[in-house]
Amino acid sequence: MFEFFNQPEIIKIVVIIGSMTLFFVGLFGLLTQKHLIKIFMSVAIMESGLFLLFIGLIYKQNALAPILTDNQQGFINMNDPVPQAMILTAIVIGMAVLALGVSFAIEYHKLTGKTDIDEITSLRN
Amino acid sequence: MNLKRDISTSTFSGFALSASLILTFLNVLLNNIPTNITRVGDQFLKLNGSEGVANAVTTVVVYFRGFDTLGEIAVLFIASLGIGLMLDSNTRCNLKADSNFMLKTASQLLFPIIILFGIYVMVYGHLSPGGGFQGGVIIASGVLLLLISHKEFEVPHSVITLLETFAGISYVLIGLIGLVVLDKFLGNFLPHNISDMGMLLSGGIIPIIYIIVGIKVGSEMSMITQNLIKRSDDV
Amino acid sequence: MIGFIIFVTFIGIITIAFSAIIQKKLADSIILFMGVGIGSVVLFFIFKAPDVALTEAVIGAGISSLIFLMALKHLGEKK
Amino acid sequence: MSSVLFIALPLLFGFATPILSRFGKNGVAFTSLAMQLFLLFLAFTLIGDKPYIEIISIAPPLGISFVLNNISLFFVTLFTFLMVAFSIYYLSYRKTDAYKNETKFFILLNMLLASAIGLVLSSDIFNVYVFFEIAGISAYILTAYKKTPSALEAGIKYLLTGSIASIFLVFAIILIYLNIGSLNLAIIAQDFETLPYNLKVFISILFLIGFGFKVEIFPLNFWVSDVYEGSTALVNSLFSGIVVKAYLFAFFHILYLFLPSGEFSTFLIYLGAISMIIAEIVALKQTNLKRVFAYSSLGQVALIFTAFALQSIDAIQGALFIILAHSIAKIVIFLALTTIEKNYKSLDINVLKELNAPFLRVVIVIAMLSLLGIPLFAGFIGKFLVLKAFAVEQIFPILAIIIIASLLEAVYYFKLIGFMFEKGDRKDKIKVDFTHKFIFSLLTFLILLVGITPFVISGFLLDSANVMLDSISYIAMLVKG
Repeated sequence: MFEFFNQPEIIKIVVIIGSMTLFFVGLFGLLTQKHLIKIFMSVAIMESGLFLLFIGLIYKQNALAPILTDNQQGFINMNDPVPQAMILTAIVIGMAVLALGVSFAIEYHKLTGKTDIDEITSLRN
Repeated sequence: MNLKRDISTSTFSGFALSASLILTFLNVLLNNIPTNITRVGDQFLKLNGSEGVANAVTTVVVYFRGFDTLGEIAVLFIASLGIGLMLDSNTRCNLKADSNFMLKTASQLLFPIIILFGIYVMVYGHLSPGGGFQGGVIIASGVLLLLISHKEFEVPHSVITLLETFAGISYVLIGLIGLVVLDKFLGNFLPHNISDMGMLLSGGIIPIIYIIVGIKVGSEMSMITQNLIKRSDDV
Repeated sequence: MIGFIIFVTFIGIITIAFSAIIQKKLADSIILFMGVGIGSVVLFFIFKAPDVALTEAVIGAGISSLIFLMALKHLGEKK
Repeated sequence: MSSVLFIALPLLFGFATPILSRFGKNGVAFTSLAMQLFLLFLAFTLIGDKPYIEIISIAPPLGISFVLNNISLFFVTLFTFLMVAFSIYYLSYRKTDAYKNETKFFILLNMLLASAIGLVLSSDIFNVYVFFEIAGISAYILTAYKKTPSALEAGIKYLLTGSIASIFLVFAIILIYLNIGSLNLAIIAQDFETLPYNLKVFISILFLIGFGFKVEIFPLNFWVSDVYEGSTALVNSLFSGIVVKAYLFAFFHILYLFLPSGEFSTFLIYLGAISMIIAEIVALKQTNLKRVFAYSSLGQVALIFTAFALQSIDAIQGALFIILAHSIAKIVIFLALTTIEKNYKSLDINVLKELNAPFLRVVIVIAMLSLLGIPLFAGFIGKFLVLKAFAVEQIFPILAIIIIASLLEAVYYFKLIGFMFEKGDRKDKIKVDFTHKFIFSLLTFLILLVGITPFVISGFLLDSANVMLDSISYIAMLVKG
């Protein structure tokens, strides 16, 4: 049974279905939840689903982490470093936007006492 | 509790909408599982040796895709500025409960260790996993520990401003020096021999830039945590 | 073996994420969200991406949860 | 050298501002203006007779490149000019009611400038995403800057839609990298044709959703009017003049490279036409001036979108004319609204009935006539060229929609003009100070200049349109490095 999961294709399918389900969980939260914290949390979960998809599909089972250690001869047989660099950037940017959004929400709550996304409608006419 | 209201139509329609979207996504993705094509990353790995940096991710982050990192720092800078603007108030008030003696002593003991670890992660970013972002955030978490345990503690604002300004300016200036010397922005104008690979002093400007990034990230994150924790109208 | 670990971790993350979303109490939901971050760290580590794993550990599981906790402190449980 | 300077200098200035502010508040304001003037000067020196091409790259062809050619030079000059005009206006505005924490305001302005220029210059898809985020974050904070409940509400809405947009954009980028293996626009453009059909459609739709929020296209533009109403009129001038235009250019620049033309562009043409007509219809019943001009902005942006989607030289040249005219007219209108709001404390539509400022009235009327596309004003030539292009391509439904939308636009503009010249009680006279008069006169002069003598710039715009449509030489140039 363990061998079945070790096949590269199966790993890829597991990664695709798993990360897309995580994305779906975030999307579901975004569509149904009302509290601002939950909304931001859903966005964060969607993002992490995407990151897992990317890193998981780049993963080669018998390749190494892209860092040269003492008993290696050169940069051969390694995982692709570019997605890792991109995801590193994307994680930091996502966190910055999240923190900014939370600070908006805190200030808005202080002024009006509302935290429900359905109540934030004073501008609509 | 009204079950009928809780599982409302909006929940159901949200579920149906996202499920159908995901089925489409899965359909497309599972039918087109990317095969092993040669990617830019493999070419980068070949080039990587010439910069003399053991951690290939660091080379990509700092050197090949250096403009992304500059942009990322700008994002953090603006976000920290915005959070400071939103949560700023002249009369800062502190957490209500005073922490006990044990917590205070323990955090005083731990704080230097965390800072040291952060600096280690930052300085060895070109040799081992880690680097400026991670080290900077670890330092900020040390500051967070002090902020929680010592209610009178406050991040020295002027020092932080000085640090982040210094880091930001020197990042752009190093890039411009590279432009002047080597005719490419963020060009590696310091000596970077392949034989030095694995040493602390290797890789030319790459570790220096990562340390600068670390200083910048550390100071921004410290300000963000302080602004989030200390507010005038604390509940 | 490694494939099975990936499979199980994915199932764990999805379960935790879903319960974080539908949880009524916000504090519980934030703690569960931290679990999503930790699960992602494990997966990133398995996928041979130690840099991303370290970043996710300090940011995804660490600072993000702190931000949510602070938001909870200011916004409060009840809407 | 210079194309990096356009991004590096505003960034450097933004990073250095906390130190500069130690030398007094005026110091930051004036150095910021001086820096922008220097950039404008630099841009003008590059506009010459022969096409200008410059590439700056790190480790070509793998790393990030910036391409400064005719079309990006046009946008860089436009953005820098608008920012200079804004800064001059603000320099006088701040004497009486400056924004709180002014240094932060200047940092945001310069970051916005840098990111808009970056979106235009960058030729790497992930780098485009990074600038997309910088522009977004600066815009969110500028929206919520005043910290009033409505400003914060607008900020929250903007931030949420923006982060959803960026998720879809990241998804598209991830799929592109997984299947093509590069982030360089040229290499992606070469290989994009070879992808399986459904994957191509999927990526295009993800991409359209990601950028669709930002270019304010129909199903995804529900947030725009709220954001315009919540933020101040001063900041709206930047949103309408700079931010949308940068996103529009980045979107179509990438689209031209990936999908030269075909059914997707037909779909985009109709999408643009639908959003144009809806925006103009909704604008008719608005009662807040900021909302009226938000919807008018949506209509104009949709017109530009439709014209760009046609992918013909005439349409692109027309779209560039409309971009020029619309940016200048909108910055005039929103700055004038700022002056009105400062004096009368209201921006209800009825405030125009009591407006007592002959100079401002003339300026607003000229800007509105230009937006409408009346001959002898800057908007005319653009609309004419776009209509001509659609007539040549024989897509008559779109032709009809554009004309109907213009008529609807005329209805509410003439309603506003009627309000302005109605006889009745007038409030106190607004005193427009010299700097504001200067900047308004300069901008309206430009509108008239472009309107009466379009040939001073049409050659340059035609070259730009050619460069923008010619994806083959762009790809060749980038691959060569």
